[in-house]
Amino acid sequence: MRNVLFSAILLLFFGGLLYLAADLPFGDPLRTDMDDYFIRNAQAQTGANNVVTSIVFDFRGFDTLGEATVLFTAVLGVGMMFRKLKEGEEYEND
Amino acid sequence: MDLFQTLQTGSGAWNPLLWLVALGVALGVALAIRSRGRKDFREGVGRKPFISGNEEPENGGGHVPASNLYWGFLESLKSYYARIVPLHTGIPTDYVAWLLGVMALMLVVVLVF
Amino acid sequence: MTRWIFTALVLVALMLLAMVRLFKGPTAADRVVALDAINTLVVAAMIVLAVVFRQFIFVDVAIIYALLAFVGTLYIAKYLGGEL
Amino acid sequence: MTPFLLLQALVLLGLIVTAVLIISFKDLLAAALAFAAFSLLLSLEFYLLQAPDVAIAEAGIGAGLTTAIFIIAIRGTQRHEEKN
Amino acid sequence: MLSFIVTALFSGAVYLLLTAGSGPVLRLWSSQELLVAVVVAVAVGFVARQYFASARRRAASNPLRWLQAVAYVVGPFFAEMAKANLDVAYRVITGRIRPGIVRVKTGMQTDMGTLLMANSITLTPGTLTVNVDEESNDLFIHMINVPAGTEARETIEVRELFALFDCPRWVRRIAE
Amino acid sequence: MKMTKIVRTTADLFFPFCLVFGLYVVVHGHLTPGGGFQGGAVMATGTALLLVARAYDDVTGRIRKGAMKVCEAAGLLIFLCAGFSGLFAGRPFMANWLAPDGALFRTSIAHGPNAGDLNTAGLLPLLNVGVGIEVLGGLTVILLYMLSGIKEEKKK
Amino acid sequence: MTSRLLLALPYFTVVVLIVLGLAVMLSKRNVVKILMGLSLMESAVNLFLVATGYRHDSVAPIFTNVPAGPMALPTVQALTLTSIVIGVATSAMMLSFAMVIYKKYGTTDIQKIKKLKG
Amino acid sequence: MMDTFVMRHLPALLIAVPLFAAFLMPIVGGAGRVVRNAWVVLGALATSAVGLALAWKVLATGTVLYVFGAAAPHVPLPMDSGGIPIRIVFQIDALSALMVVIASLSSLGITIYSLAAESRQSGLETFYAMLFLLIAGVLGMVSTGDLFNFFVFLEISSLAGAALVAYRVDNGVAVEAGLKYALLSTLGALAVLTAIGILIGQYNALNLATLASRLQFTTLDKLALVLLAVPLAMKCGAVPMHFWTPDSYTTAPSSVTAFLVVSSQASLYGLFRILFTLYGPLLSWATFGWFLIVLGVLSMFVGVTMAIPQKDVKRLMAYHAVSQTGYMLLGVGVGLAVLGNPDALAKYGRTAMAGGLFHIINHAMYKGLLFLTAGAVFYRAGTRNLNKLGGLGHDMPWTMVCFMIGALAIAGVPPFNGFASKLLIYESVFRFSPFLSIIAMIVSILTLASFVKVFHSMFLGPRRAEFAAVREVPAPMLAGMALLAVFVVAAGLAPQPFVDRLIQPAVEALVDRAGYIAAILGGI
Amino acid sequence: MILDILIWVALAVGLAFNALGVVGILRFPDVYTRLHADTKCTTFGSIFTSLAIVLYAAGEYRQAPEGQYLTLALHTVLAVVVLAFTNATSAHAIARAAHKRGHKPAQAVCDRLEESAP
Repeated sequence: MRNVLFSAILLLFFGGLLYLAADLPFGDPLRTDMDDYFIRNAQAQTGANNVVTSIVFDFRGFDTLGEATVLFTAVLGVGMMFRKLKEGEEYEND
Repeated sequence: MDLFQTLQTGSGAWNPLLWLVALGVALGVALAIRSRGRKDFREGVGRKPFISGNEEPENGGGHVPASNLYWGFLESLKSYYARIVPLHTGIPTDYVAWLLGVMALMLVVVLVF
Repeated sequence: MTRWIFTALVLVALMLLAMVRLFKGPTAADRVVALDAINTLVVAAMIVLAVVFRQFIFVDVAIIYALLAFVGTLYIAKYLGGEL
Repeated sequence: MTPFLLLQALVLLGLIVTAVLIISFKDLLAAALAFAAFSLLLSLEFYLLQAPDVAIAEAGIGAGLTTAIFIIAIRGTQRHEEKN
Repeated sequence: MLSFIVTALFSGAVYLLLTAGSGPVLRLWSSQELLVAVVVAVAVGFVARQYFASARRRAASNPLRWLQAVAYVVGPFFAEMAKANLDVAYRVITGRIRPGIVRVKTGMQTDMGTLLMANSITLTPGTLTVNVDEESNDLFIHMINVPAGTEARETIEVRELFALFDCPRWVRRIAE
Repeated sequence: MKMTKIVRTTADLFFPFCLVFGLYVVVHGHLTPGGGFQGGAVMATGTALLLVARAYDDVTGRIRKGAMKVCEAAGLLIFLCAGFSGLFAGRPFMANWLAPDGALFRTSIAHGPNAGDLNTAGLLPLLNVGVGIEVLGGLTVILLYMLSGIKEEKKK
Repeated sequence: MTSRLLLALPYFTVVVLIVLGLAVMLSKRNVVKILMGLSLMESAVNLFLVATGYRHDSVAPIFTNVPAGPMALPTVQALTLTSIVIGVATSAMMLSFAMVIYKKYGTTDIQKIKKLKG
Repeated sequence: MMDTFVMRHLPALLIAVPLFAAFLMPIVGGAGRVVRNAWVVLGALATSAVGLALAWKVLATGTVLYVFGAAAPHVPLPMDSGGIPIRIVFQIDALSALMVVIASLSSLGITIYSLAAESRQSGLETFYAMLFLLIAGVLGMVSTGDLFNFFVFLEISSLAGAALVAYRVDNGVAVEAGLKYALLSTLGALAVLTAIGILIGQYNALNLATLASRLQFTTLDKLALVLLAVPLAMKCGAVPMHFWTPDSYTTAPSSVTAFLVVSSQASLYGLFRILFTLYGPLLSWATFGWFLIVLGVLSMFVGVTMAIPQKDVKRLMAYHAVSQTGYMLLGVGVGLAVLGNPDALAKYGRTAMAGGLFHIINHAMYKGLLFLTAGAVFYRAGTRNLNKLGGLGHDMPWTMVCFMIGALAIAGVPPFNGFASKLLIYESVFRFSPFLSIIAMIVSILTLASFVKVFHSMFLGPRRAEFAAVREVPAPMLAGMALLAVFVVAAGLAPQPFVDRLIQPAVEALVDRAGYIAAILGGI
Repeated sequence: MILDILIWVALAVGLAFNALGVVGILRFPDVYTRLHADTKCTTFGSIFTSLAIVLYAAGEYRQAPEGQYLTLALHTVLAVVVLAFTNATSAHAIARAAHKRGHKPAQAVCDRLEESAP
């Protein structure tokens, strides 16, 4: 029963996403206006040869701050897991 | 009195101020009733509290534990609970399966309608 | 140009062939050997492809690859040797 | 079918094969190895799709460090999967 | 201090190697690259000095020896490697192998020498370093084709592994 | 437990190489493929190399968690302060105010291929360095903590 | 449909990888394995993002010494960079969770990690 | 000068201030307890001040735009771009302002509370850094106008939330809950990322307004809609995807739980944003209106019925959180269902949405308050098991008062704020479908019943020997609770000003899709 | 012209050795012998393919002395050096791990390490 249900879900996803794969043109994007702007102007506006870097750090620099924050969060989380617990720092969790 | 405006709900209204007034009136009535009680009552003089004719148990023994509250309610909805509680298996795989299941269902619904 | 892309093709095909060892095993050490071979082949393929694309700076990717795959292999070897 | 598309098809085939290997291995260490190979091929695929930045990131973070982290996690838990 | 200088030199050299072809200075570098190279060299030299050039491998820290190392790699080593590969190729095709693990006396004194020797051995004639004795720097090597009679000997000399050149002598000159 | 002499020596030799290469990738982030993250990851691989070649206890004396955490926080603060600096130049947060006419990193370059001109791209190199330091610290701390986790278990 | 799929091989691979990842998440019991499945899906989505930005016969969006030509779309590559770092952060954290759980519970079987239920 | 400078850059400061507080925390943490606590209070105060000031500015002057890294912060379209926003834009309209107010108030309360409540644990600088990161994530989620930026902040808040849930490592239960939370949120975030990929692959834009103006509702867009909406519904804890909610709410430290409620509501905000603003009139109203309604009704009913038999007080409250989320979904769902019908929209649709949105802020406050009181009880009594508790009212009177306020508010008893929003929902939903309204009322009654149980089990009864050492909780905890309690009472006694000033603009912002687009792209 | 032929030869040799290495991995009986094939043949093969590229870069540089060809050659050489070094070391690490794990060399005529191990 369970397995049948799971298989059905997977099949549905497969079908739906396959539709996606067939519907979205590969190698020939439908619209490119924003990226064309970047390619045209990135070098002049930011002075970076690497358009990707100019996007990562300039045009979408705020995302990168968020991304760095995510890494920081993960580091804190891992540190939290393996921290040394104080004596008697125990709780009843029932 | 900008603060205590009437809350308009489209078809009805509710004014907290009016409600406060009503509450005050009710409180007054209650106090009036209370003032008619016996003035000579003193706590712990001669009388002991009792529960259905028995002595009061020590150390909160008379306190009804939470699990025993609403026993009747739970009993009457037993068949419902027998279905719904086992769904909360606590297994992450099931959680994921529910999420994916709802997603798949919505996919069908959205594509059909 | 064709010779480079042909070289890359052969290298990728060899990579797939090496994957057979990754699949067959039988021990984990054998799989690591296969992984190591795939690493080397990928690095070679990347260097060749840099010429195909005429983006010579892409060779950096290959150098980084060689460095980092080495670390991964060392971790696996350390675990396999029971020393981690 | 240009040679380039053929190249890409081979890499993608390798991706799928390694993904299947990840799933089918009961030995988690072998699965981690297959994961390393997967990351490797993915990096190559990014390279082919003209995304060298992403390829470097995938090579560095995906293949090197993720493998290390997985190995440490396997060391911290257990090596073999439960039987179903 | 010496270790810092050596590390910084190495780092600067690598950085300059990486950025060669970027500008007009000597037709190789731009001036900014040179500036950054100095900064990188100082920074890396400061961070990595105790690893790269620890007191125990002071001998290998001589830049002149690095040139010798290059000569070694291009010359004798490459020839040995080519021969090794032909040998292994032959065995791949025919499947004629006679493997075994033997103990090899290297006579190396330093870590660096042991490393170079071990890597040379791994990449050359049908041999593969499996383990190393931490005290005596003896190597245990896996040979794909143990010569007849060798398996009875307790240890063998490292010189016997190389057919064309005297690689151990090169290594000793570079690293010891 | 530490690995053999050969691996240890290789790790020692490759550690500065990883750092140099990482710095190369970081510094050239705006010119060639790469950037702060990739370079930081390469540098972190250098420390991962040291970690794998030696025993955990040998390394902790030299690569300290605290120092690496400070490294990480410092990288993030560089990033954040660089973001804030735009505010004081009369531009919004995260503005690349150095790019067209700042005092540093200001060489304007023409549209098309340019090589080896590090003195460009305004704030970008600074941000790259900040992120590089952060990623170096962050990934190293993750590895250190996870290794400490399995070490603790071994003791039991 | 078939011919378009043949041209859009990366997308097809993405679909297969995502479904494989979902299958791992639904059918496997080992936590580390499940996290591998999650990472697999993450990689698949990254590939999808990059593939949406590819143009035929394009060059990488970097002005190095290349012949002129159409450039691959850079935005998605920037997004993918972000997503890769997020992915490694997430998996590192969840793997450390799994390690702690193993230390406390003595199991990595996800069907036995269910002290919280009901 | 400084004043206008700060006011101009409020949206940036909204994120930068908590991030700054978090990033410095590992360094400040080494300087001793007092310094750290002072830094925490300073950070929380500054964050709240910035948030409230921003909300005030939005409500006074209309939508605030902030373009990161542009020439000027208020111009989203560069001259030469041909009318496309290329940078990340923070677009804070009245709806976002509502969420910002919630997050600011709640964060201030819980931070002060946690100063005392968590003082016995180790790793506190990590804890506070995480808390600030969670706050920053939530604030970013509700104020961004960029889809990918939304995803990034979603990840920040999920990761910080998961780590905080697992904060009490000691016997592993918390880590289990954290793992579940992280697993589900990562999967959800992946779905969101896939949807972003689909959208950018078709329209090559990431800005919400631009995407909304370009959307054509192809089959792919429908797929993207599902991939966006369902994970966000999961993140806000709608039945049948609510299973993570009780687990993580139970095991997290109480102050964190109180903020996790707000974090869920930020996901709710995201869901509304996607449905109303991004897709808007392209949707089949009825389908998605009923999607929300069904989720809402299921959440209400299943949540409350699951809550009644619980023994763990925080788990019980967590199920109530699920149940209360149902009200919001119901209210806004009714609004969405009639969005295409101007007549019905004017008659009751807006009221229903107002009720739903008002319930968001009310719920954040009283549920936060309740979790804080539960934490206070746990802090002193050392157990959350309702069967073991009892008689605490003698020794913890102020906690009891706060609990009573919260309990009455959640049950919808006048004159507390829960009643006001529930009244709006009942009345308007009744005109949509009386059946739904009746269910809502039944759920409300069951809520009251279950809180009577909690009140009886925790506070009533004679003093118990095992709780002889119990005293009133320290002042910072009381202050944190009082802050929320005051809001609960105030919003209950004077609901109409809140509705007029805060909620109605938010409803307008929700409905006014063209206005949202025009704010970025100019009148189209 | 001669350069062209040299490039062809180098490529052919490189591919041949790579292929031999992979075949060796598939054919040999145990870990150690497979490692022989892996480290020697694939490294040698990669060195030759890279040599072809260096030759190519040299040829182009003679025609048009641009910095990019220098970069290509130097980076390729560096990649190969790194590759050779790391391959040797990782082969050693794998062999040692396999031996510590107790894999006996197949068909071995002698095993001194087994005898000397404590």
